[in-house]
Amino acid sequence: MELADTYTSDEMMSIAAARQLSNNQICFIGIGLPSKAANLARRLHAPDLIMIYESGTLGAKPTKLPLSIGDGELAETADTIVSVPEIFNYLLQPGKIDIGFLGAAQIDRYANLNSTVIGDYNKPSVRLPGAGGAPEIASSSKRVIVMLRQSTKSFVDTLPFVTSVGFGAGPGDREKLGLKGAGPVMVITDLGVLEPDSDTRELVLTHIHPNIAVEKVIESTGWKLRIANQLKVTESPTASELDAIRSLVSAGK
Amino acid sequence: MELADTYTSDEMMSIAAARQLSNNQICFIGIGLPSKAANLARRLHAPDLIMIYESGTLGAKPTKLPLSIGDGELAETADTIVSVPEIFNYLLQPGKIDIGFLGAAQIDRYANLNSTVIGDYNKPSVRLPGAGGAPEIASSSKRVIVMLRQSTKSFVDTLPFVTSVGFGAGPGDREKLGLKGAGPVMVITDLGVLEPDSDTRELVLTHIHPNIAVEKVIESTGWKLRIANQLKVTESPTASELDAIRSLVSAGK
Amino acid sequence: MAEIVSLQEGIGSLLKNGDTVALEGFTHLIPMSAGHEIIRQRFEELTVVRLTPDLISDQLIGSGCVKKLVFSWGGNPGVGSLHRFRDAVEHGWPHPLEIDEHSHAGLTNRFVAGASGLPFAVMRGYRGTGLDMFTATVAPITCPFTGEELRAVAAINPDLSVIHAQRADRNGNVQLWGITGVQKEAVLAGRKSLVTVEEIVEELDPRPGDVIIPTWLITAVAVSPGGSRPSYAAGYYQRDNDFYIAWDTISRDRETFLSWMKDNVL
Amino acid sequence: MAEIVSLQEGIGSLLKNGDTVALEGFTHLIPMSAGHEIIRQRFEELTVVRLTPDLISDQLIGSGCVKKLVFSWGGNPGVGSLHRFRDAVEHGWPHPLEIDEHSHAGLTNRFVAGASGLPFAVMRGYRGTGLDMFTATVAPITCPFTGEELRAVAAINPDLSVIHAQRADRNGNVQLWGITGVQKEAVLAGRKSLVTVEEIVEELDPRPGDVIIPTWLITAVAVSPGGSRPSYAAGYYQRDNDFYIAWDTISRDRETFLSWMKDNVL
Repeated sequence: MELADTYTSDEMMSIAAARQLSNNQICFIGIGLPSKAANLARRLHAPDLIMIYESGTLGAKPTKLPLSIGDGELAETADTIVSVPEIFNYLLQPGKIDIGFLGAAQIDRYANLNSTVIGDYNKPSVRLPGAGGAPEIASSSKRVIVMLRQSTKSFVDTLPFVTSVGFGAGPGDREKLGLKGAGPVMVITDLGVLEPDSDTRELVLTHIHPNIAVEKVIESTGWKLRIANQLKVTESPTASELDAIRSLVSAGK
Repeated sequence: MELADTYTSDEMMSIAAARQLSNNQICFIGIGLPSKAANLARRLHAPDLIMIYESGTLGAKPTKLPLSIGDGELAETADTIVSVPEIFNYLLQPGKIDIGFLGAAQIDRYANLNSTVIGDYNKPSVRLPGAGGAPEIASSSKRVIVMLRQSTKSFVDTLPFVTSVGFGAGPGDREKLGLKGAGPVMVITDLGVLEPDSDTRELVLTHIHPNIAVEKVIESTGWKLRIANQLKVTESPTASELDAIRSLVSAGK
Repeated sequence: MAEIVSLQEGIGSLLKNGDTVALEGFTHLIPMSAGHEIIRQRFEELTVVRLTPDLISDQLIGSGCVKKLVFSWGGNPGVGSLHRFRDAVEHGWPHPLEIDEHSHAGLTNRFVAGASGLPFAVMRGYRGTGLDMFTATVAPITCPFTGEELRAVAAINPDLSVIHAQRADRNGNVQLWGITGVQKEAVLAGRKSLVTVEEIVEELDPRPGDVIIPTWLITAVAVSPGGSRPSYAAGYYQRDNDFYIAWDTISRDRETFLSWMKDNVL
Repeated sequence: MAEIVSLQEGIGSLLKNGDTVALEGFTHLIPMSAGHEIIRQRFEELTVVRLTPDLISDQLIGSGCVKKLVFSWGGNPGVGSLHRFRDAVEHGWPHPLEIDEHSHAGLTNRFVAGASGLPFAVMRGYRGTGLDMFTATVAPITCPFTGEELRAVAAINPDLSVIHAQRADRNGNVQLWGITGVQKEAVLAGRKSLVTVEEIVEELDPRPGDVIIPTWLITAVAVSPGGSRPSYAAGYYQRDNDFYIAWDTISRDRETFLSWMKDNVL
């Protein structure tokens, strides 16, 4: 068990996320952290996870981590490839996607996401890449899982820009905005797992990863973080989980 | 020239229509008379006529007359096949079609067409097949050519139902209705050819087929037919035209 | 994931009286055997949606299964009238038939809207035609950018969409090729879907021009060899044009029709 | 019918200063060589439309060709920032860059509307996001049947649409396969279109999953082998992921960028 005793917080995050996915789920995968976690799940317990990338590849089965959402191997291993209009209009918009799996630069307590700018929109201090598929993945997937590393820079009290709506300003907002999916059901970070409170929709820390202090999570959050009454500790990575993630990463080199 | 001396009025109609088509025109073909004329043109002077059928076959090159707009041979000989949404939304609607080639059960003096009902819509004496692709072929093709046999039953003063708009109630109506194409530029019958007057948009007899009396055309029209000042006589079918149409028809058996 | 079922089970479990059922297939791959199964199971009060109601719709109507027809061209292609359809509209036999009538472009866009999870689609069309006045599923809409008036058509989301395809694999992934019409949109728009196929194969080797519908978009798949006859299935059998011509005679008379149905379908 | 031209002629004759030009290709088949030709011919004041402005857009922006960028995701895929894009937005270098920013779904539907000859398309999206507030090409629209509020996105019809494809035949019919993105829609939406291809072949033998764009929908075709590098062309060459990573360093500094452009493009 030495392997399992030494792992990075990024590895823990990917493994915790991978565990949320299961066979035959239809999963719309953002590039970066989500793609890594989904491909990890496919190597572990969910070989029949159905991965959808916004490039139009349906059921891609890459053997290594793709650098972009349109890598050749995604196309070559897909069950079929559809056009980009079809991905968004025929698959995402009507709610055929079980899980939208997103990263972001910033998140607020209602799981709204920013991947557009830091600072003023018209004169940003940092211009980020922007929306891509995220706003509609967030609004139309049946459920959304978000992954991002936790810090006061990323977990902020007020977003400078809402790229993708989580729960808006709280209960009832998704319905008011006509957003069809249930929204973010889970935010997985390098420190723990947050889930929306069923009444207030505010994110609550429900799981903490092994060897992480609650204070560390609180300090890494830009708002007064609520902690679940029954805070659980994430199960440590198993040797086979760590094996799988390390061979996945090295195959991607 | 004996061949050319004996031909039917239907043969004359098909040949007159075929003469209107030329190579590299993109032609949206209705089934029946238009399909026959277009395939005749391909056998004669327009082998590179680009035939589009509403089934989605682009550039079909059938060797025999198709019975339906979706016959296997149309699919097998097409340059490519697209979906029905694509045919209507991406090719017809934006005006990529040069010539819309239509039949109908009835026509009025402004070249509006009926293929829906005879009698009252809710209690018709004859229920016809209906619109199919015709309304949008008539509205969105750059130009429209209509073919139908001339009689007081088909050339009527008032249509019981407007399935496809020609010139509506006269000048300016197409523009008012937002119809993008120029509308019907020619109506080819078994007796002659009618064209819209450039001012009034009313159909005027401009060509009469050989050996047809003007009185016969007038009697076969359900309104007071206007005759062009310079009425021309259609050129008689040539031997090769008749050869071509007869071999086309027999190949279709 | 699609379940592999018998045609009888598929129709029996997925359809109920009063449902809206789309039967799609544009000249090619018409789901005839599924239509026959609907008739054999004596479903009633159905709203049938089909761009080109042809022989199968004529049989469904003449057999009394259909309350309402949503369509855009109701004829026997290249032959003439659909006599059972005409008899229902003109004389109310076997009972009156409601219709909701569109152009191909309009009904196609109703399926596109349904497949897209939208309540409507926008198009150029209908303006100035009689169609515009006799259906409640078309309405004016104004472009918020240009002020141009266009037409909205209401989405259609059938309770059950039925298509026929060449093949499926054991997991229920479906492959069709040739003229594929609005079949993909019909399946996607359906609340449930049934695909009949010529055969189930080990692997769907890719074909030029093929459309793959993944199993996770389909409710059930049923094997039904020859399920499109007298329509055709490219790569399997040709269109039986002679039967289309013969249907004109069979269907013209009520008694001849009923006796043919009894001998050939029931 | 498409004319077969050189890349230089194609860009030179079809584009002019101030035009709106779409350069499409979703990760795969990005029209890099056409972008380089635009830079070499020193076009100015262009509005560049592209879902995923990546290296080619970075180069166009850094070279001063671009007045306005219409886009939905401006990054170096899997690597990080587009530094020339950021420098233009954050510091106005080499001059200020206007932006019209969308989601992929939104910009895709703007192409779909353009391709469909409609002034707008309807979608679920934008509501509740900041994007909704910072673009003039999105507007509320109400369903005339259900009363639901949705979003309309304005059609985009570029003066010139440029894509790269694997092959064309001598008549200018184009064939592409693999990930085909919104390329068909971009070509159809364009008032003019230029397709660069890896090669011209005698006959376009059908390929599974291929998209054929008939010559009569294209203005010009130019042969440009390797025209997508460092992006890829399925069946011809692979994506040069190392170069995408290297671009991060090359583009980070203005001088390094300019010197690389001088050595490699101009």
